[in-house]
Amino acid sequence: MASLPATSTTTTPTGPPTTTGTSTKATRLLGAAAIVGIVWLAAFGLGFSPADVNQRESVRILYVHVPSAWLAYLAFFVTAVASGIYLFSKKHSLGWDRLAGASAEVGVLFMGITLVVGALWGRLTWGVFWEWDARLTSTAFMFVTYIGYLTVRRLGGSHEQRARRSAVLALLAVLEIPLVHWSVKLWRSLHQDATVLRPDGDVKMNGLMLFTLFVGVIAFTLMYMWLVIHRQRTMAAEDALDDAGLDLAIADRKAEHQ
Amino acid sequence: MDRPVVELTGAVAVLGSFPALAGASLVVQRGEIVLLRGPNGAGKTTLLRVCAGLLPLARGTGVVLGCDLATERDAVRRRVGLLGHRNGLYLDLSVAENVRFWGATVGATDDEIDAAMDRLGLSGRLAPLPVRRLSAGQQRRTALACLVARRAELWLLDEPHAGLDATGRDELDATLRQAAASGATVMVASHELERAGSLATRCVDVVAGQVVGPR
Amino acid sequence: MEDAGFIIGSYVVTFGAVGAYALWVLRRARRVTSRLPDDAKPWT
Amino acid sequence: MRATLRTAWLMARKDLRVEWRSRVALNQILPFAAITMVLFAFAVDRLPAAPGDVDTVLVQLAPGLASLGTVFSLLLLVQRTFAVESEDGALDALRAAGVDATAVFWGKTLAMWIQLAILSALLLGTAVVIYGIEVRWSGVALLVTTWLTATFGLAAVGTLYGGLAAGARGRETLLPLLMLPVVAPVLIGATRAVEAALGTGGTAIADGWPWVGVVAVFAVAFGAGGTLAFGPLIDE
Repeated sequence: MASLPATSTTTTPTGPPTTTGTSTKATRLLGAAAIVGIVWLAAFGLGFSPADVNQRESVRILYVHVPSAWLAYLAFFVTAVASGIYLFSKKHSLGWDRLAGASAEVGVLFMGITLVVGALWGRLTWGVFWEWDARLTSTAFMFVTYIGYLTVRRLGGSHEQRARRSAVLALLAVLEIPLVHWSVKLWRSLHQDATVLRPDGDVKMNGLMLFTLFVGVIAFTLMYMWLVIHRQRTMAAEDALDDAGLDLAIADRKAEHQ
Repeated sequence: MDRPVVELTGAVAVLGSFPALAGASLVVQRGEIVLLRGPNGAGKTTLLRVCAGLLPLARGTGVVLGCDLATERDAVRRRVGLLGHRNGLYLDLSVAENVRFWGATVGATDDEIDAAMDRLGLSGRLAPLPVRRLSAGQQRRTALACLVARRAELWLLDEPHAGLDATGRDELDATLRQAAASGATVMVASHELERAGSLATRCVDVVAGQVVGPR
Repeated sequence: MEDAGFIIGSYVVTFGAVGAYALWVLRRARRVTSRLPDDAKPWT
Repeated sequence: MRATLRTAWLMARKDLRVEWRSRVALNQILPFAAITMVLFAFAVDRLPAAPGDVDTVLVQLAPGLASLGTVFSLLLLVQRTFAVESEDGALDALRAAGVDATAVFWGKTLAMWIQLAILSALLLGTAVVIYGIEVRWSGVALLVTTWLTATFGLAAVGTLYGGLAAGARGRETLLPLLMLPVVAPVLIGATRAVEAALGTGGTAIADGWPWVGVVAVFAVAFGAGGTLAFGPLIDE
């Protein structure tokens, strides 16, 4: 994201496209803000904030790990809400479907990062890359569920079919995830091996550490919004290309018939 | 004359991003046997699937059996029988079991089901045989018997003569004439121009996703 | 800083992945919108 | 409502009759499930720690292995029942005839439930025999409740996702990807409940009932989820 494409914004009627890419003044501003947020987070997370009393330096990973997890949950929540709106609104506008798809894609990205970084953090604090902790297991489950969702989105068929199928699947995910989380939590409470190796994962954060975490959430939210806006516009452009292709094809077929 | 069974105006239907139907208009009255002629890929099959309420219209309007294709597609589906190259049968079940199953979906009585089997000449030794072991013609007749048992009012047949021998085709024509005579309406998409020509009350050409010739 | 490898590594993984995805989206956006007339782009 | 139930019962009877005629579940899926139980034994069994020690690895794992065997059988049953539907385009014909999707869902789920229940009963029976487990009478009520609830939940999920995958390209791999994560609550719940019923590893019967609750919630959730979602999922 270092250099955003400079594009002239003069628009001509349906002449040859003068603007390429999906950037506008607003997204460039948002992108810049996101970059500032990242630099700010890195500076505070790696530099200024103090080490934790018992976790020492590895708490710095949490400033990235926790926000990416929260934003992933937010992304999937947006997907579920957008899917619900698409299904139950009278207009069934495809914009909501594209928002659901874009948000799910960014959610899977963030969830993947959360799992990888979580493993790194687990290695430092728990000494193991993977721990059958209820939260971690549910996170992995959500990751797989939404990869399935993205697969279903690519199944083809008309835009409406894609939209309806994905929306129903997203709402089913809302049904599944609490169920799985609940049963995994019950399952884990059975085998709570309270070894000394496993201090409580949640560090008590205050002062500068809490502030850094807050910066992390802001940075990730800005990134999320920037990514979803661009991804959604790209999907809109792809759909428009299909539709434009449709008009061209109709014209061709009519011509072919004359 | 009561309302036409099928009224399509400027219908556009899309397969993926390809306009299989690009502005087709057509009117079909009750009791007609309409032949849809046209090269492969002209949109005959799509036209049938649109009339059957299966494929939504991307543009244009359509009314089938008094139901609007935009909002009442389920109502259309219940009263229309669409038969493509696949018969929609359960090959492990017998002829009688298939017809009884399809009749039961609309609550048909046993007499109706027996009548449907008789009409298609399936009441004899064929009835208990699993459909898997029947010839193409006998399977086609079983599928038609299921349409009759299901009280379909509009028959949409896609290449029904394909794969049938001479006797099979004659039986099929007889069945279609009988169906039309008893108040059903038939639309046939076919390549067999000379055979279907004699069967149809009207021929319509489908070219490049549009209907040409007498509306 | 102790365990620097893991800690800096997690930042690199995070922002590297986000950056890579962002570039992919921007490149794809440019490729798709280049063939699209302006009126089909509500954001312009 | 009554028409839907009638059509659902019609679909269930048809599915069971197709199975009765073709015997695929009986002749192919059941032997496969039995073989997997044997393979599990090869994979996990070690000689008992002390001679005469009854509580071998297999006895401890039996409930889990039976649940796994049931889930894999479910995969095969789902692929079989939707293969029957798409072989000659019957499912498309049903939808083209405006048959209510909810009726199709409940009919197929009921038939799937019956077949899966029989299959998993035989599986658990196999496990009891070849893994050498004594079933205590006090645990039978819990065992039967778990068995019926879990197989119903699995049947509902299998039918729902089977319908989604039926039309899709690459459906052989899509079905496991979509369905296996979802059955986790049943896999966990049913296994713990059966362990409690059999007294595996000393668990008391009372500990099993909360797990049956988990499985029951799952079954109800996917009964409702399927009723609403099946239609849109299999539609054109």
